[in-house]
Formats: sequence, C-alpha cells, structure tokens
Amino acid sequence: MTRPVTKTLEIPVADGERNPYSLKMGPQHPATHGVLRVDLELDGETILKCTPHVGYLHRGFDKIAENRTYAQTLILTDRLDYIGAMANNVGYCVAVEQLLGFSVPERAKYIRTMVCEMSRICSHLLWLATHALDIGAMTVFLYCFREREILLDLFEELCGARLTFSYPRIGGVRQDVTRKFIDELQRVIHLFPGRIEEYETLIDTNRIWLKRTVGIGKLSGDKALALGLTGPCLRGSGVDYDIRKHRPYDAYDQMDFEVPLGSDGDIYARYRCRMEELRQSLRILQQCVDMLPPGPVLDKDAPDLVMPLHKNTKGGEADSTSYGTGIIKFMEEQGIYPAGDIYVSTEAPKGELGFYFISDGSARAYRMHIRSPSFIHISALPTIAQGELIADLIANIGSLDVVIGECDR
Amino acid sequence: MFTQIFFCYCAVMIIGTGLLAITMRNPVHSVLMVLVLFFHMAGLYLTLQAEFLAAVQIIVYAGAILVLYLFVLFLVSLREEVLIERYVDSAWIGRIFAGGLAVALIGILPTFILGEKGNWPLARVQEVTHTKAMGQEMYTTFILPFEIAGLILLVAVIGGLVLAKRNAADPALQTDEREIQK
Amino acid sequence: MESMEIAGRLQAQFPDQVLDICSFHGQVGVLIQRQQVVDMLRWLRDTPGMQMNHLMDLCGVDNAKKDEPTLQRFEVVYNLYSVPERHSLRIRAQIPEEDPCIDSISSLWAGADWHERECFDLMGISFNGHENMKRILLPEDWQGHPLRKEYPLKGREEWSGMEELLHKVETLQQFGFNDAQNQDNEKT
Amino acid sequence: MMQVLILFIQILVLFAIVMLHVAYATYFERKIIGHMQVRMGPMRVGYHGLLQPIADGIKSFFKEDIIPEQADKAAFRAAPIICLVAMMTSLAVLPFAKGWVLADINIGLLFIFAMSSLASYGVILAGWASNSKFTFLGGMRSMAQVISYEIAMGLSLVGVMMLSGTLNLTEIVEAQGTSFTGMYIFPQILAFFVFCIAMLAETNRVPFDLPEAETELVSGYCTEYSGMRYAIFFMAEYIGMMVMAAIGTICFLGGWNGPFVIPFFPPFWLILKIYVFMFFFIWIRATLPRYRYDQLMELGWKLLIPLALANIVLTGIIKAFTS
Repeated sequence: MTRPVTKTLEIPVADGERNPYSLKMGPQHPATHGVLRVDLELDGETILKCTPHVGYLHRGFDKIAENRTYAQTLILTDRLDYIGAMANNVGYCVAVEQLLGFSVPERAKYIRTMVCEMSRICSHLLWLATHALDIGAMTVFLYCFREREILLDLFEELCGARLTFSYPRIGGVRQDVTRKFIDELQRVIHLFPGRIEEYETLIDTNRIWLKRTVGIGKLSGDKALALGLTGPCLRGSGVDYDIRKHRPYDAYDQMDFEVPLGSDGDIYARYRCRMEELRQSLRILQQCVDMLPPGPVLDKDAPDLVMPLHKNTKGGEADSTSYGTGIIKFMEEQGIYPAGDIYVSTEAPKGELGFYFISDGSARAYRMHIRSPSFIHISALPTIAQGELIADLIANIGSLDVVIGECDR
Repeated sequence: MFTQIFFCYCAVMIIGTGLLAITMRNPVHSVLMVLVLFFHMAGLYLTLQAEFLAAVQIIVYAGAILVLYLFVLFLVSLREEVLIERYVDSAWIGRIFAGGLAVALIGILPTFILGEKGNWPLARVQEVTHTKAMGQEMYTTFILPFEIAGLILLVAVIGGLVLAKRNAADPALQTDEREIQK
Repeated sequence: MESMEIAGRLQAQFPDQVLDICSFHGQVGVLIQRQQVVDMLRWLRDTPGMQMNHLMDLCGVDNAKKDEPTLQRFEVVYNLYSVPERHSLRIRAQIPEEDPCIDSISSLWAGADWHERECFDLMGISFNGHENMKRILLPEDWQGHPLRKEYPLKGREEWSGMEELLHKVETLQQFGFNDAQNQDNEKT
Repeated sequence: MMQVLILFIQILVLFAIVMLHVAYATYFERKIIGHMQVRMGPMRVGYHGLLQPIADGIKSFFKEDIIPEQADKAAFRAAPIICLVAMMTSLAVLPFAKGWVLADINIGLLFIFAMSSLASYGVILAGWASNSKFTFLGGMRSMAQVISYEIAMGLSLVGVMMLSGTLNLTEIVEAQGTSFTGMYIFPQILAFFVFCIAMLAETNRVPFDLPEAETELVSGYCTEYSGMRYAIFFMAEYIGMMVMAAIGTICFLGGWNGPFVIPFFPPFWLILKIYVFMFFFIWIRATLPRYRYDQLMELGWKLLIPLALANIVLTGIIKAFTS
C-alpha cells in the first residue's frame, strides 16, 4: 500500500541535468534593451544554453521600401537605430547616391561627417549609460544623459528634431548649418574631453567594474569576424576593420583620426574601444569645423525629390498618388534611375550598417535589404554567453550595444 | 506566575508545531513550523536563565541550519509526488507502538530529579552572566571534550568539502559531454 | 586585387558553376549556380590572396517582376569582403522557383545563421544543413513569406494570433475589464 | 501592571519615531543621490519635496494588493511581516543613550544577530512563495549571501567583545570610555573594515544588492509584491540599515559619546553617527557597480572571514600581553 507523502506547490527548481532550470528573460525585462527575449537554460546561475528571440518590433522596412520612392524611404531609416538616427540617414543617403550616381557638394559632405560623428557620440554615450546601469553603476547613467542632452540640443538647433532627424538628403543635406550651431559645437568639443575623463574616473579603475568586465565575454578576432560582428565589438577583438578607413565615404578620407583597437576581445576591451572612439570623434568634429568649406549644401543636379503631398495645398481634394506618380514618371523618363544592384555600407555607431539595393530603373527600389549590426550582434549572443553567469549575460548584452529597432527593422 | 504561564505556552507551542511539522504536506511549511518550534525552545532556555543558549539556538539553528534545510528543499525537485511504501502494513500496529511509548514516557517522568546545584547556583550565574559562566566552564573544565568535539566537526567540514569538490567536478564533465554530443 | 580579377579567377576555378559576371558602379557580381555554393565561398574565404573572411550581407531576392528572362525566380546574394586585402565581391546564387533551397553556409560563417533564417522567414528560401531553420522575425504560425513579390502589401487576413488577442479582449470586456481604457481611447 | 503600561507606551513611541526616521531616510537617500547625480531628487510634494515620503506612504497603502494566483498565499502574506518584525524587534535592545533602552539584556549583540538572521527568512519565503522564477533566484541568492556574510560580521565583532568583555551593548559603549581615543575603531580597524563590508551585504545594499538586482532579476525576491507589502519590505530594509548603522556606531564609534554633552537630548551623537553611516551607505550606492554572485561569495569566504579570524587572533595576542 502506498500513499503520497508530499504534495507540494510547484517549486521552480532544476531537476538535475535532465531538466535544466529554464528562465525566459524578456520581452519585458529591464536589461534586455527593448523587446528582446532571451530564453535561458540554467544550471544554478550558469547558462547552459541561451536562445535569443527577436521580431517583436518587426515592421517590414524591406517590404515598405519596395513600394515607396527613394526619398520616402529615408524617413524609415530614422526608425532603425533611433539612438544615433543621423548615422542611418547618412548611410542610406550615401547608398542611394552611389546607386543613382549623384554627387554631393563638399560642404554637405563635411556637414554629414560632422553629424555622423555627433550621432556616434550620442549613441556611445547612451551605450555607456545603459551598460553601466546594467552592471549596477547608477551615477554614470545620469552623467551620460547630461551630456547627451547637450548634443540633442545641438541637433535641435540644426534641424529641429531631437530623435528622428531625416536631415540628410539624397545629394546633400536639407539646410546649411547656422553660426550658432558651429559655436555651440566648438564649445562641446572643448567641454567633452573633461567629461569623458569624469566617466573614466568613476568606472575605469573601479575594482568591481574590472572584475565584472575583464575576461568576460571573450571573443577572438577570427571568431568575432566569423560571427559577423562589426564596429567596436570587432575592433575590441583586435581586428582592424573600420569602414571609415577601409571604404571612406563623405569627408572621411580627408580626416585624420585613429581607429582604436583592443586585443582581449572581452567586455572591457569593447568598453575601452568605445571610450577611445569618443575621443576620436571629437577629433574628427574639430577637423570638420576647421575645414568646413563654403558652398551649397544640396547638389544642383540632384533631382528635386519632393515627397508626395498628402493634401493639395492649393485647396481641393488631395490627390497625393497622382501628384507623386507624376514626378516619378517624369524622372523615370529622364532616365535618372539606372538598373543594377549595389551594396554600400557605412560605419554606424553600432557597427557596419549596410544597404543592399536592387534597382530596376523605376523610382522605387526593386529590393532593399538592410544589414543591421544589432541583428548580427544578437545572433552572436549564444556563443558569447554560454557557460557564463546570468549577470555576465546582462553585461554582454550591454557590451554588444544592440538596439531592437535596428535588429527587427 | 508569569514564568509558569510562559512555560506552558512554550510547551504547548512546541508540541503543536512539532506535530504540524511532521504532518504538513508541504515541506517548506514543515520547515517553517520547525522554525517556530526553535523559537519556543529559545523561550524555554530563557526561563532557565540561559540567555546565551537561547540566542545561539536562534542564530545557529534557525539562522543557519534551517536555512540550509530550505536550500536542500529548494534544490531537490519535489515536483512529482514522492511515494514511499509503508513500513508497517497496518496502521493499528503503529498506533499501539506509539501509545505504548507514550505510556512508558509518562511513567518515567516522576523519576526525574533536579540535579545538584554545583559551582553555579542561579544567583552566581545571574551575577557573572550566563555567557561568561559558560565560557569559563567550557574552556577550563570541559576543554578536552570541547576540543574533541571541535576536531570531529573539522573532520566533518573537510569531508564535506571533499565530497562537494567531487560533485562539483561532475556536472562540468556532463556539460562537456553534452556539448560533444551536439 | 581588382574585383573583376577575382571574379575571373573564380570562373577559372569553377567554370561550370559561374553563369555570368556583371559589373555596376564598380561593384562586381558573379551569378552562379546553387550546387557548389559552399565550396565556392570556402575557396574565396581560404585562398591566399582572396581571404574574403567577412560576410557583409546575405539576403534573398525575388526576381518575379524583373524582366530578365535569364534569371531564375529566386536569388541568394552574398556580399563578401576581405578585411586584410580590402576587396569585395558579390555572389548571386540562382534558385529555381519549384525548389527554393540552397546549401547553408553557416558552417563557414557562424554569423550567417540568422541571415539565413531571416531569408527563409521573409523570402521562403530554405537552407539545407541549417540546424535551426525556423522563422525569426515573424510569429511561428505566420502564413506566407512577405518579401515575395506576389505577397500583397496589406496582408490577406489578420494574423491568427492577433485575432485570438482581439477575441480575448472582447471576452474580458464582458466582465467589465478595460472599460476605462476604452473610454480614454474614444476621447482621444 | 503600571510597568507594563509604561513599557508599552515606550514601545509605541520608539516605533513611531523609527517609522518617521525610516520615511525620512528614504527622502534623505533620494535627495543625496539626486544631488550626486546632478539632479534634484523629489521637489514637488511640499517645500523641496519634504512631504514626499508621506505621500509615498499613503500611495502604497492604498494601492491594490496583488497576490499571484499560483503563489503560496500564507507564506506570501507572512514574508514581509517576518522581515519587518525581525528588524523592529532588534530595535528593542539598542541603547540610544545611557538608560535609553527598552530591554537592557546581557546578550544584546547576539540578539541582534539572531533577529537579522530571521529577517532573511522573510526574503527567502518571499522568493519561494511568489512562485516566480526571478523571485526564486533572488531568494536563493539572498540565502547564500546571508549565511556567508553573517559569519564574517559575527567574527568581526568578536574582537569588540574580547576588548569589552561583554555582549551588553550599553556596557560596550561604556567600555570605550568617553574620550575620542577610546573608540574601538582604532584598535579594531581591521574588524571595522570587515564589518562595514559585511554590513552592506547584510542589508542587501549596493554593491551587494544581488537578491534584488534589478537589471538581472527584475526586482529579485520582491518582483511579485506590490502596494503595502512591497512598502513593508522597503521599510524593513531601511530599519535594517539603521540597526546595522547603530551597531557600527555602538561597537566602533563610541555610541552616544561625543566631544561635548548635549543637554536634554543625550542620543544626539548616536543619531548623528547613525546618519553618517547612512550617508556612507548612500554614497556607496551612488558610486559603485554591482558585484557578481560568485565574486560576492569569493569576497566573503576568501577575504573577509580570514581577515576577521586574523583580527581575533591578533586581538587575543595583544590582550594576553597587555593584561
């Protein structure tokens, strides 16, 4: 005769190795930087298996782009990496210009380089803020936001927007920089080195910070390259691959700057790389300000890529489609749009942001594919995180610097 | 008067929670009952002017040992009901045994007598505090048994370490194997 | 090395696989057949002088609306780059409509894993030898592959998961849940 | 009978004062951390946000109390109470000045240890009873942490016990004398160091706030708690901080003795020192990142416990030679 001796509440515990403790982190979790879900299989706190799930923010940019003109698609790129949106805009414009064969005035090139580096600083500051918060250092978070605020104010002075800019245009930029902008930028360039030192004083020599970052999330250069990592994550592993140097676009070939390289490929190396990049960005900004040539900011030969209006301003019913198509038809007849395919990538703050276009001679992209760094970086997460602890996973997600908007597109 | 009431309360609670601890079906609840039991044990020590023992009872038993029990409970999966064969088939045999034991215990009770007063009458303990009194006795009169007990515990600790070390090595091996299988 | 030269050497190495070489704005694309894609990419990656060790991009293309009759229905495009040699090449593997599959290159580049899953998810090209050929961006029970040209811009129907959710909301409303929120929504 | 009534009134007064202090300790923390982080902290409710803690209290009191469906209801309800009661009980033996103590018992120090080890039951139970994975991991972490750091803390205070020859908190203060140089922080500097670190770990404060590490475990053991129950955990944490600060003050900083006597309000120096400790807690919170679980254990077992043991041996040798 038998009888049950215990009847218990379901206790969530690991049942030996047959049934590891599974934990679903996200999509609502403070440290997954948006709507990333990571399914974990744990042995105690050690990660046996880590499976990231993305797609919660999928908006189908590729498909939308096939049904809009090139100029219309520009505003979608703001919504990729919304932390440094300007870099996406520039990346897109550079790609479309190469596809359609437009030239860009010198002044616009310098302005674009400038805003690119500003958005890199913006992005890296936010990265540092959240990364430090992930590891538990709260104060750095607010210090970084204080500085980011200054840059956002600058962007507002430049184009009126603080987050989604759509400032660059195909063939230049929308409008010229103001005197005030340049003065303010000059001030920022002088202010920032001290501020960067401030962050470093807080965390760089901190025993706990070093314990949490040195030797964690290690990746060798070859492995990082095979995983497709780019940007600071790749350079932290010692691979010298910076698109600004390898395939210069805009005014980067005129700039004198260094590409900071790490060697260990751990979280600390990536952190050091980004901190150095902040300094190099300031250097580039200074050069841009000094060398800014006079001239127009939008190419004269560039077609007037007016966005189709929703409402006819002259009154009467809106006929946006016919108005839009009218222009497009006209331009198609002009033969501005060559047929062919092209892959152009730029060095966005997070890594290599590539646009692959196929044009069939119409005003709309036949196919657009965005190679977003965050997507690839998240896919590398299982390799990095396996065998480490939960706390390290958080640090790793932070150090890979992912933005879900860019990952899911 | 107050002491008697307090003693009665503690005694009743000890018996009650003891019974609950072995009858409750949820092991975590059982452990909690044991926690309450330890509390009242500490109360009993207080009635004997043994405040040091009372505090140690809570710190060591409640604060450390029971927590370890909980640890084990959490780590061992109890998701499935554990089925244990009855040791004795009929319930009545067990009840008769239990009743007999109870009668024997109660029968023995009157033969208990108070021990000798010895070197530490109540007044003296109160004067130098229980902690000092115990320390004095333990490190002079009973130093040899105390050290022997310490040695045995040390052996146990080292034994535990060795066992844990070996067990810790195993899962690592297993995960490696699993990786290889993949 | 010039991209054209690499393409030429690739053609010499795999003469029956390379269909065509085309160039546009200085970028060279090599049209190939799908059979030996893994070998070809491995050759490009490992040959000294080529060392195309960085897979920049991998995506699927639907040629249904292109009026180039020589092309097959689908393509998988590999954009390769050599970090040490600084040259790039594009490989376009042709895939017929009736059997949309190609060998996976995730053994060459671990990073191709998600690219291929994305391609499968949105374009419906499956990759042989891929360990985890599942949808990645869309829900697992999604019907169809949105990036195919015949897929409408607005979906044919609501996703079943969404309908379930709407149904749930309706049931909850019967019990007085969510009322306040709805009123707010109506106001705005 | 009269005695009991007086005691009862004393308890009530102490309770009220401590609760007020707890409320304003949160204000203190938010303000200080705010200014350290180039922001203002609470500003809206009352002058410079002075009424903020009260507003928070009222808010959490009236908030909906959510109990997860799958939770073990009894344990879920009991957990915060256990935490609070254990922490409040330890207040009974704290001497705020000579004679200003509810229960002047011989084993005051041990009693506080006993209570703080009981408080960990609240955390463990909360973690288990919520029946959620994050809370469970938080509870497990807390268990391991409390066991390890209680040892380090107990051992660090053994030196003080040896010097003073008593466990009674009032007598410990008196043994240090009234002069500045008599404080045990000087002979027991090693123990003070160990105590400070163990104190942070015992109260689950940064950099040892692993049981509630929000970036890893959402909010650790109290993830599923809301409203008043959550506030009770919060209160228990702050009372814990105060108790630990009071022990540090009493054992190492000479308790209520100060450079000069404040008439009518002898606990002045004690409270001032407690708030210095609190400031230390907050300062650390604003500065340091968080340890990782295994590193925390390593620190406890490989550094603090050996250090505390060495301190005991050292104190013993010195005491044997000087006496």
